Amino acid sequence: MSVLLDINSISLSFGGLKALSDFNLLMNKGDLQGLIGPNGAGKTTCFNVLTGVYAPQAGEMRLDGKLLNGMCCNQITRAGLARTFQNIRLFGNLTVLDNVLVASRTQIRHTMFGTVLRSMGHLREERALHAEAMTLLEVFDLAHLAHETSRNLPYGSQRRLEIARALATRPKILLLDEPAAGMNPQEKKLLAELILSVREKFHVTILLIEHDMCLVMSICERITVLDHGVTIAQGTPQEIQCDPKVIEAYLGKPMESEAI
Amino acid sequence: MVALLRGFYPYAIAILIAFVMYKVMPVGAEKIDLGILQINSFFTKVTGAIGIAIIMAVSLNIVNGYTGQFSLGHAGFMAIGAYTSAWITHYGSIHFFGNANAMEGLFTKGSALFVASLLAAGLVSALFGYLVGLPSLRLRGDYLAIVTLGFGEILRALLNQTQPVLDEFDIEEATRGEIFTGLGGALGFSGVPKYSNLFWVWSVAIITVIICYRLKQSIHGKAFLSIRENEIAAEAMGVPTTHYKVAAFAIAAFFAGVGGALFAHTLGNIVSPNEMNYQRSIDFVIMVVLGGMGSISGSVIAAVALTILPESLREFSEYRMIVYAILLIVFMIVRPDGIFGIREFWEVKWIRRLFRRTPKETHAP
Amino acid sequence: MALLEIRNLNVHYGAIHALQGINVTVEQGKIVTLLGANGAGKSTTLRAISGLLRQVKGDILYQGRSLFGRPPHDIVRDGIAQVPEGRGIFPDLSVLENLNLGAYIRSDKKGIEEDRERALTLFPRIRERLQQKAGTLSGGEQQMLATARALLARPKLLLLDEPSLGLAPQIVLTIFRIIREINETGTTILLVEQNAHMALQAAHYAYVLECGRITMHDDAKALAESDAVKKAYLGG
Amino acid sequence: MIKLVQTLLSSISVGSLYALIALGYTMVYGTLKFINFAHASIFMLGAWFSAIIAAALLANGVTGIPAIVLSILIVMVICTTLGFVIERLAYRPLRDAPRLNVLITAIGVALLIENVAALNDVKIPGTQTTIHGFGTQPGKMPELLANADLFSIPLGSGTVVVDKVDALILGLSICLMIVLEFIIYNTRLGAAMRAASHDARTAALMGIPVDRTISITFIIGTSLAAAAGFLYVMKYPSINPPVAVTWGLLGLKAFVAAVVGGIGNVRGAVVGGLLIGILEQAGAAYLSPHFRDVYVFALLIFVLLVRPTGIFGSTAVEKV
Amino acid sequence: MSAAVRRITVAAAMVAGLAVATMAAHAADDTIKIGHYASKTGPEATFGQSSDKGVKMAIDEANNAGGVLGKKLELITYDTQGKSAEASNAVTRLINNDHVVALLGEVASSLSLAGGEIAQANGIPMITHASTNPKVTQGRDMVFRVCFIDPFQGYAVAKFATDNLKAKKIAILYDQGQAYSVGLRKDFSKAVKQLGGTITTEQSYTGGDQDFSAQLTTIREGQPDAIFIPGYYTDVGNIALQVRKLGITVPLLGTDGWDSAKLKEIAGDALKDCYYSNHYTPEDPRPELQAFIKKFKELHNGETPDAMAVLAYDGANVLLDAMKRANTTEPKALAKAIGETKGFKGVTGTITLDENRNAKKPAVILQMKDGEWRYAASIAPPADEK
Repeated sequence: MSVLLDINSISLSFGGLKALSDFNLLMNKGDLQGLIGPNGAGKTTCFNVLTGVYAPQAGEMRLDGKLLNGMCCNQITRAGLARTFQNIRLFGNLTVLDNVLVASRTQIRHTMFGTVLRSMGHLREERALHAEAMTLLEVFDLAHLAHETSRNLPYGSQRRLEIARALATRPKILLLDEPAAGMNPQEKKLLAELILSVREKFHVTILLIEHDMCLVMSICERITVLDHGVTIAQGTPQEIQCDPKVIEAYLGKPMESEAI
Repeated sequence: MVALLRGFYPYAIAILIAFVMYKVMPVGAEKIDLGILQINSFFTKVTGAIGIAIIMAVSLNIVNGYTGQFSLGHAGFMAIGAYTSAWITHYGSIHFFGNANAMEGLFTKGSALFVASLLAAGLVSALFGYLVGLPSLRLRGDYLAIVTLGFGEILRALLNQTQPVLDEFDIEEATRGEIFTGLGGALGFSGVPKYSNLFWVWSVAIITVIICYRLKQSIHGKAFLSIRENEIAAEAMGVPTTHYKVAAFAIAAFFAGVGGALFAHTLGNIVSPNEMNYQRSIDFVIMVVLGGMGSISGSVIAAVALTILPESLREFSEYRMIVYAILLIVFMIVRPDGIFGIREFWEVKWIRRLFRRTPKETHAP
Repeated sequence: MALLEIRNLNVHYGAIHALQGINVTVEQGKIVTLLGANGAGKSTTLRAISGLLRQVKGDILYQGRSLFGRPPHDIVRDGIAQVPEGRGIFPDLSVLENLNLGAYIRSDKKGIEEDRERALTLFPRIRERLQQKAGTLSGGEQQMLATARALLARPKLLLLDEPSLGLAPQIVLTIFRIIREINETGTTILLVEQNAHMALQAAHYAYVLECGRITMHDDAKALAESDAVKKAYLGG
Repeated sequence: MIKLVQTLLSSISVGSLYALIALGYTMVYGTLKFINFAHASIFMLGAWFSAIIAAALLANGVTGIPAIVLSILIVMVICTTLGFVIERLAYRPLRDAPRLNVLITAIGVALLIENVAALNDVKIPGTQTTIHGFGTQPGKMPELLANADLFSIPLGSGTVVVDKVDALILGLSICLMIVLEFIIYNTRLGAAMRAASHDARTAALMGIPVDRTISITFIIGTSLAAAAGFLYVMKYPSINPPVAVTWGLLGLKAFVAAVVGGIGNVRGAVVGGLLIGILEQAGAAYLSPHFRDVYVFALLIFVLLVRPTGIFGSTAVEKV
Repeated sequence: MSAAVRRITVAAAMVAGLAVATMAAHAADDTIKIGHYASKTGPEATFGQSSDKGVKMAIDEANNAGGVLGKKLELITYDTQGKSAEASNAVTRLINNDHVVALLGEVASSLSLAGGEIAQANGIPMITHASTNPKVTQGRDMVFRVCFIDPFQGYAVAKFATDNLKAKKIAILYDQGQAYSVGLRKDFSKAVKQLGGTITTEQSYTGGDQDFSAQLTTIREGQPDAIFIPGYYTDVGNIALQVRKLGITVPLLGTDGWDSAKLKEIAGDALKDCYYSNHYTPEDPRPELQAFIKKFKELHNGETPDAMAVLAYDGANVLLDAMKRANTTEPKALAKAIGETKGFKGVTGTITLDENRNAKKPAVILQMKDGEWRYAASIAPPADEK
């Protein structure tokens, strides 16, 4: 087992508000970890720091030994870290296939001149990436919708497409931001299976933000719990479920009755 | 090798079509009698104007349609191309051939110079496009529109200050500075040799359309479109958005520059700073908006229609802008993506229904 | 008669079926709490009540009259004030201006004056900062300001969306104490909370939302003692 | 010395006009978040209507101060009504649309106003009605203030002239700005406007009728444009025809003033307007009059690149 | 790709069909067609509208007199909107669609340049009545004009200023965006220097500007004896008002761009004792002119014709005269006949075309006196001028 992602005491604050303090995370190749916490705990901020939207004020992030600090979003993605979004951000007017193709741009070597001249490189790469994209869609059960405008897809399919699109960048690590939000239990069950199979098929390491505890508890090997930007617990699902600090963070502290 | 040829073959067809147009369409007093219609050289002139409008609208679509930025300075790039090429052919002709008179015919000795000037026009314009595109990294939407507009106005003020165009007699005693700034000032660059004809205009127009279409269909093109759809997601999918945004400006400016060069060398056109103002830019914006932001065929159709209609409705020229204005407003409320939206017209469902074609998918490559 | 009655409320966000036919009854003079994990549809319910959502099916009856099809500012006039999630204070306006905006719908100067005094007595920390820009307040103070502001509308029904969000425990305690005080003056409260313990201690009865459905509905005490809530939050 | 003083005087006079126009831009941008290209067109209408109304008043024997007050009021009412109609028909349907669409609509509205105003007498076919546009000829604002010189000060070799119109512009501009400042910062309506511009949704929860508040903001901006149009033709009685590029250019420069001052900020618009006035006048007087527009647009590009929020603006962070 | 090509072809065919439907050409018949292009709309609309009146009058008169060469005349007028691209389209259409035998028009030099280029290429003679830029006829043997050219106009005003007004120090304020203005400024300043005067400063504005205080303040510093403003009347009104506001009392000098009733209306007293050079004055007692003015007033509600209308009338008549002399409408012969025009008694004066196809005519200087433009002097072309 080799360390793939090494996040070392990352901190970030907006104005006076500490959004993330001294955040540490280690992920080995092939891990499936969860990141949970109540609303406003700093989970999405953590993703945004990882993907280069915000620059951390302290700490280091390394992917496969390579320092990620100072890179901008697209460089980080090309370094092997792809994400999905809490509020779906598809390219709404593009077709399903095109959405995936945009992401596969990270693989192409030919320039725009090649495109304009239809060079060998262009033809070969475009063909290969088209085929690859279709395979990917097949896996996500979207192949029959390949030429549909992505905006018109049903919600569940849009969620799946986001994951497929992220995978098309050929990431080493996949960050999923609330993939189950808005899904019904049936869909959630399928999603859980899908996440597991994605890990198998594409050999990716997955970090998952999710509110649905059932889902997180059932598929994640390790869970990190954030509250107010502070890591309050790290461990296996069982450990987390019993951790009083976690329960307190979620359910609140029982009030002393005289306080009222 | 075969594949390489395949890449070129649409361009060859484009040049062939343009050549046929050039040969068939009448110039001067000739005309083609088709019974109800007599095609004469006025028809030819309008066809040329259409070609240039297509170049301008399709290229503007790369910025305003593909990447969803907003440029109101397209006429500025057109002016840069027009002046660059006019300068090269005018002074070049004097230098090489002794005079700057217009040359008839397709392959005259000046044609090589003309082609070189077209390329130079495109490149200089692209350079400016790159510079104007740089602010797009920090600005978006309406701020960018204002900057591009400001660029056009600055350009206009500067061009107004240039010196008179020198002819072969003046040039003997002129200094280098005078030759360099001899762009005609407010009167415009007059006396440009008239190399431009249907062959050149339509070769460039069709090639522009092919290039823009190929770009759009390719993965590079999807990267452009992804920026317009959702910039944050595009960035997260590894698309270097800044690179593409500036590239869009540079590519669009390249074609606008070439379009301007063709415009400058057309018989009866005067390149003057005051006619390259933002109102002309708005004309192109109208074409792109009505045709469909991101739709090449839409831009082409809009360019054709909006060039022909004012000619055929010359008596109603007072109302032309009123109609455009109302169309703009109504479209933005009812159909904000233009007639065809991001699609080409044969991809649009209601058109397909109209033609009752079997919905066969044709996807490049 | 119940003050507010939500009947078979359905909300769609595009393709998401966010609320799937929920029924909630808020009795006059009570604190009712709506519990549930993130994304369960709690805030959506509040937004539907205050008229911020358009694509809504079902019915919401307030004092026996339907609230549907009425613009938000009209609903406020009827006596429903909301403290939105994330507090929704206007950072560039001064604290006093923020407070006065709460009384936007009223024109009885004297009454407003009195209510402001009362609100400031409830939240003495706000009083010290009346002239400051609201954006410079701490999170807890902002929450207090937002609550005080809502009170200035003199609401019959106060909707509170996650008042404890992102606040230190000590301040949460204060806020909940004040919520009780507000209720004791006769204002009905619909409280949306993640902090189940706090909410259940404060409320009279509660609903638990899961994935857009009401899964539990009981007396607050009963729910506080059962394990079901924990399950709803933490799964397993 | 005399040149300096004179330049400064004209800078202030021109600058306060820019400021007045800029206020309208800044208000609309503050609440609706788009450049109201039609603002310059309303300004143009204000100018033209002023001339027509002033002429009508003079013909009926109303002169002097009453004529000024009356015509400015009537012009403001006309333009405000028009602004209301524009907002209702063109902008309100686009409240939730992308900003770019609104921007294009605004361009459309501007084109529409200009070109309709530029029509000559048009007979509507089938009826007896004729539409009288302003045509393509320059117009003339009748003189409302006789003996225009307020005072002149001998200075060195010449005299510095201050005339009544400049004083009127400055005075009225300051008045309008104070009124606006009062409305925005000291009234219920102003608080509602600021609230709606910051967060329309929460503002609605306060019981603020957001749509109406935005309309009122728009209308106030429009009335300022009308007032500016009136003052403008008082100063420059020869009025350019409606389609002249001048109007658009003037509007753009006023917008630049708003951006330089910090968009959405009333004080910023005033400072920006004065700054543009000084830049333009001093540039033309001391550098070269050829590049008057260049100075302004160069300043714009500089400001946008160095401090996109302008002098008084605050930064906004985009959420992911 | 081939599918796309096919579709594009189909689209092109559809579009071509549309074009065909909308641009059917006029059928030929047995009238003599004369084309006129003018800016009837756009910023210089007065010029076009006045020209239109003048040309129409000349053609109507000829038709009432039985036509020319036994045929009736047909006038076809197209609007140029003051844009060169529109002008060149209009001219191409007049020549190729409407088959006119000759062209009349434009006022603005840049538009005449555009139109002249096409007239020249198609071998159709063209007479511009009011474009004064020398470039318009340069190197184009099909393009003629019936007015004087800018170098002469600049000379005329300079001569008047130095001789009649005894002005030695003159400031210039010109429109940097108008070729007309830029050209005159050069010609004028050259002439002033030749005549022993000095130019204190050359300031510029852009057409449509409303505020000139910076330039005028600079001009005031130089304490000139007169200010030369070779601009269009649209801007001169504001300039004159601001000049007086700044306490400058020296006379303003202008050129034929000032010629519009609007100017007087706008600037009024500010123009007192100012001068401009023009092609004619309505005060000129010559009977042919007075007859023309009388008739013009009858036709247009008592409106006094401006220079554009008079020149347009002359231009059309020069063409008709040449047609009669050539006794054909064949373009080459017609052009030759136009070029040979000598001593033609036009209403603006006697017109003789020189070897550069320009008219040699005196310029009239008008002065604002008692609220009217009055004849002040007449400046003849210098004998040695080319």
